Order: sequence, then structure tokens, then C-alpha cells
Amino acid sequence: MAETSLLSALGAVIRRDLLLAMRRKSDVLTTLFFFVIVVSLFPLGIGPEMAMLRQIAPGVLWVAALLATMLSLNRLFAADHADGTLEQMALSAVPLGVLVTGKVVAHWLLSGLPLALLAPVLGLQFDLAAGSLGVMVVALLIGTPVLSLIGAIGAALTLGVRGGGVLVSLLVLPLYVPVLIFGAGAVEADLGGLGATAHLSLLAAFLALAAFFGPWATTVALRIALE
Amino acid sequence: MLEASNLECVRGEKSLFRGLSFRLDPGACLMVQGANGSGKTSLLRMICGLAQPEQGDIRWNGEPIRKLAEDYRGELLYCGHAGAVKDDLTALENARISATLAGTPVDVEAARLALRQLGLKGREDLPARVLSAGQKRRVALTRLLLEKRKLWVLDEPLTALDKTAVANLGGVIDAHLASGGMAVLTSHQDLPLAAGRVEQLRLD
Amino acid sequence: MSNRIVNWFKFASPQTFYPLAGKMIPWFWALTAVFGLVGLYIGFFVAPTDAQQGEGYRIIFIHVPASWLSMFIYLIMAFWAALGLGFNTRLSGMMASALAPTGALMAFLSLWTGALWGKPMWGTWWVWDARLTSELILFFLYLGFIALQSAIDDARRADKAGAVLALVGVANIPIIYFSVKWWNTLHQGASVSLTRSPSMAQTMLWGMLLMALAFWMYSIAVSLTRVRAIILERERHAGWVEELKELKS
Amino acid sequence: MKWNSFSEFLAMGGHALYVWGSFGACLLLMIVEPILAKARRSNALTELKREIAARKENVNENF
Repeated sequence: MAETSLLSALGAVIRRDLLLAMRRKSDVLTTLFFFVIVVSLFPLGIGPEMAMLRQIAPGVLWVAALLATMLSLNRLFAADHADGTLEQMALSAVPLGVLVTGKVVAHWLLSGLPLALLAPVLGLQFDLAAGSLGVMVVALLIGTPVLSLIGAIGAALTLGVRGGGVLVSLLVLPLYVPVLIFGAGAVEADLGGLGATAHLSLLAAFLALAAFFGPWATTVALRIALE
Repeated sequence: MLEASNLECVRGEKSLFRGLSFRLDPGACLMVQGANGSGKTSLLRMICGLAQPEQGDIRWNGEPIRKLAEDYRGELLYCGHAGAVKDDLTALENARISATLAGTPVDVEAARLALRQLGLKGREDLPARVLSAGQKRRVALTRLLLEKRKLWVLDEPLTALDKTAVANLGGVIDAHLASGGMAVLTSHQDLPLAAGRVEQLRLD
Repeated sequence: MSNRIVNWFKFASPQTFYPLAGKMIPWFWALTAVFGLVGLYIGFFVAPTDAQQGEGYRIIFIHVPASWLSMFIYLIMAFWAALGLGFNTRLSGMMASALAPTGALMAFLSLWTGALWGKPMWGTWWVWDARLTSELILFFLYLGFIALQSAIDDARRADKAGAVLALVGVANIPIIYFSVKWWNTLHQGASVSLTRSPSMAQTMLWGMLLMALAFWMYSIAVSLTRVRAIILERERHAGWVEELKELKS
Repeated sequence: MKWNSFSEFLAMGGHALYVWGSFGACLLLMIVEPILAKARRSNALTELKREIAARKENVNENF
């Protein structure tokens, strides 16, 4: 199969998932609303002292982003599994890994990207400075694709398994720890005046690793689930 | 040419069939028969490479299908119980997208023609949600016309189809066989196919 | 495929492994007892009192072996998983699922003893030190593996899915450990470094080593017992099971 | 011998709770786990016996 047709298949999967999401907007909006509400609940639980809120902001935003991604993972393959599309993808002349990559990219465009763009607004609630907000957005832009890539493995493993929704969080959340540490760490380092470059480059390294191995592991897991 | 030798299928702890062998030449159609739960769907999924046989192997032109991977999948079309039709997309979008996902993109005109050929004229731009079960099945079957594949594996393709649609599909399969294609299918209903091309395989 | 490989697979079949494991189990229990008793003797009667930590430091004689074993067992589990995934051998998957509960137990023991050791040293039951935190995550990984396997009804799918998870986990453990360590130094958290204590005497090292051997032999013995149970559950309909002398009595 | 008396041994220099809490938990779990593993095997065995007996009865009825 030629390279160009692989790329066009990749593009087609992304376009298809975006089109489906546009026809059913509520799913995407639920994830975003969940993110907003979780972040807004923290000041209510902790108290309105600005110094304290500034300090916890990176952690709170990142944990909320983790949970919101988690919430949207169940939809990643479930619908395609139920209506037989996944079988067709597994039997396509296009390698399944390419189609899976497309689905993960679409998942990120629909969950990670909006979260990253929404984060500065929520950061204002926590009195973060403009510079830190910028670092937060960059960290989320690099980190959330890793969440989608690793999450896809968990979603594929729990496909059609009873209690899959809760199970996927048990499987995937421990694996999210490095992203959480360096994502939140980047903003904290910036707040502490240390500069966030080291954290961001490590996040980028995780992204490279996850982009390389993630779709492959997801493909193996999907073939197991379909058997 | 599709060859299966000495296949064994195990589901859970039960062995559904063993020692199953057959051979399918270009232009021939294999009709798999058997009671519910006799392993028809399992056999079809094995032929596609979705499931692995407990024993035995399946070869395409002499090569094991496991080794051929994408090269084999490029010759294969599988139509299972679930039609892979998205409720939120129109009939036309469904037809075009499933062809693209299979690796054979088609243009709008070809997709419209295929839908019309299966009697879906005027319904091309309706979301699949409002179509009847039989119409949805026909949307799923447009893939037969759009993806130029050698081997068709059809699991109960007649479910929910009316008489005209059954006759129509029979014609499509006949044309496929006449042009050197192959088909493996299961069906509880009678499918009108030209005599002489159909071989029977009973699973008991 | 060459004949030799086929023969090797036959050797690794549940049918031959079941009686073999049965014969090996008592030996591993005996080794556990020997290493354990000598280790405990050194730990309690030979090793001197630590100058800074008093008698409380004696917890390392189980804390450190449990931590080692919890990591080691995960590696072995991933090894069996990879083998099962690669060669489609039935026994490998059973071994992986037999090891998981023992690994989780070791991780739990490491956490429990770590907490009990932290209380007299720092006055809190839990310190977010790099070792304890990664041990906690490892414990979660074990729980995830066990939960995934028990949620899937089809044993073969459970084996394969568990194998993928174990391999993903084993690839992530170094990254997780490294991240937690970095996070720990950044936040200047407490550092529990029992093994690097300056007063670490030769005898302590011997005690720890012997206890680690005892834990290792224990893990083998108990997971062999469990794998025998799993073989019986899975191979229920195989002819050889009916011929077992345990069933004749 | 480094301990002067048995009670001194038990006291562990004031750290009795922590030391014996650790060793006790370890010992307890290492007794419980093998028992559970053995119970699992004997469960499997009794079920198998029952199954085989049921199968034999079926055969006898058929003849």
C-alpha cells in the first residue's frame, strides 16, 4: 500500500470521527463541562485564599484533565465495536494501526485540544499569571495526546468487558502518573521561576514514546478483543 | 483459491467442529449450513482471519492467510451480523466512508449508483436512523458493489431483506461468481443462485 | 516448525507440568523454611542494634525483600505474558495469572512495613518518598491486572489481554519510577533510604539477602500451588485430568 | 546473645508495635495466602469429581 493512500485513510478516519461527533455534540460537550465543573468545585472545597489556590492550580487542572479524558475513553471504540465497524477496520486493506492512530488523533481533537484551550479561562479562577497560563496550555497540548494514546490501550483491553467503564480507569490512571507529574510540574516550575523547558521536553519525549508504541499495543489489544 | 485443511474450532470449552477441510475455486460459492450454534459464524470469522482456528490452517493461493495479513484482507470482503452502518450518517456517507475505511475510496457518483442498484433511490441523503432494517442492510451491502474484492464472506446476508431485494442480491452474487469471484455464505433462507456454482458444507 | 520446538511445547504443556509442579512444591517450602529461619536468626540475634534507628530498623529484613520481590515478580509475570502472546502457549498465561496475587501481596507487604517503619522514624504513617510512592503505583498495576483478568470470562482472551497490560506496565515502570523520583527531589520530600544507612553492616546485608531468598522460594511455592488450581479449572474437559490419581480416591 | 531477656526481645527497644506489626502481618499473610491457594485447588478437585461422577452416570443410563 502506497504512502499517500495510508495518509488519506488516516485523514478519512479523523474526518469520519469528527463528523460523527458533530452529529452528536452532546458527548463532546459533556466532557468539557465535566472538566469545568470539577475545576470549579475545588475552591469551594478548599476556600478562597488566592495564595493557596495559585499553589494548587496546576495539580487541580491536570487531575481534572486526567479525569475528563478518562470519561471520554469509553466512547473511543465502544460504538464502533457494537455496530461492527471495528471488525471492518480490522479487515481493511489499510493496516489497523493506521486506522487506530486516526481514531486516537480524533479523540484528542475532541477531548484534549478543547481542554487545553479551555484551561487558561479556568486558570484565571485560580489567579494564575499570564505566563503560567501559557505554560499550562503548552503542557496540556503536549501532555493530553499522551493521555489519549495510553488511554486507547486501556479502552481496547476493556472492550465489551463487563464493568469496562470503571475498569479502564483502574488500568490507565496509574500509567498516567508520569504525565501528571511533569505536566503539573511544568507549571509549578514556571511559578517558582525555574523555567519549564526541562519538564516540557520530557513531556515531549513521553509523547514520542507513546506515539510510537501506543497505537501498536492498541492494535494488538483490539485484535484480541475481536477474536 | 481458498483452501482450509483440518480446521478445529473451540468455543469456550466445547469443540464445535474438527477435521473440517474444503477448497473453493474461482467462480464457486460455498454455502455453509448447520443448526444454530454449530459454528457457522465462527467458521466465517476464521476464514476472515478475525478468529484463529484451534488447529489446522487456511490458505489463500497457497499462502497461509496469517502471513499474508493486509495482502489477503485486500482481497476479502466480510459482511457480518452487524452491518457497520452508522445511524448518524446518511446512506451515501455510510457507503462512501466504509469504502474508504476498507482502503478503496470511491467518488460520490459511484456510491450513488451502487445505492440505486440496490433499490435505495431517493433515500441516499437520509440519515440511516430513519431507514428500515432492510434498507440499512442494503446500505451495508453496497460494499459488495463498491469494493472490488475477490472473496466475499457473507454471514446471513438475507436477514431483513424483502423478496425483490433477495432476488436483486442473488443477481449481484451471480455476477460476481461469473466474473471469477468467490463467495462463502450462510443463510437460513433460500438464495436464488445459478445452479452448478454452489457447493454445500454442513456443520454438525 | 522443527520437531525440537514442538517437543519443548509438549514439555511446557499443562499435562506434564501439573505433576511436575506437585513434586516441586514441597522442596520450595523446605527451602523457604531454611532460608527464612536462618534469615530471621541473623536479623534478630546476630545483626547489631542500629545507632540511629534503634531496633525499629529490623523491619528492613522484610521490607526490602518484599519490595524486591514485588518488582521481580512483575518482571517474571511480563516475561510469561510475552511468551504466551508470542508462542500461544497455554501454560504461560496461567503462570502469569498465578503470579499476580503473590506479586500484589509483596507490594502490599512492602507498603505496610514501610508505613510501620515510617511512624517511629518521622512520626507519620505515610511519607511521599519516591520508593513508597512507586511501590504504591506498582500495587495499583497489580490490582489492575487482576481486575482485568477476572472481568473477562473467556480464559484465553483474559490471558492475552492481561499479557498486553503486563507488557505495557513493565515498559512504564522505569518511566514511572524515574518520574516519581524527580518529583520527590523537586519537592524535597522525605527520603527513606534504609539500605544506604551508613551503619549498614555486613551481617545486615546477609540477613536481608537470606530473607529475600526465603521470600523468593515462598513466591515460587505458592504460585505453583495456584497454577495447579488454575490448570485444573481450565483443563476441566481434557482427558488427562480424569486420569489423575487425586480424582480416583 | 544480644538480648538479655525474652521480655527485652519482645519490647524491641520500644519499637515493639512497629516491628511486630510488620513481622506479624507478614507471617499472617504468608500463612493465609497458601491456604487460599490450596483451597482453590481442592475446590477445583471436588468440582471435577462431581462432574466426572455426573458424566459416568449419564453413560450408565445410556447403556
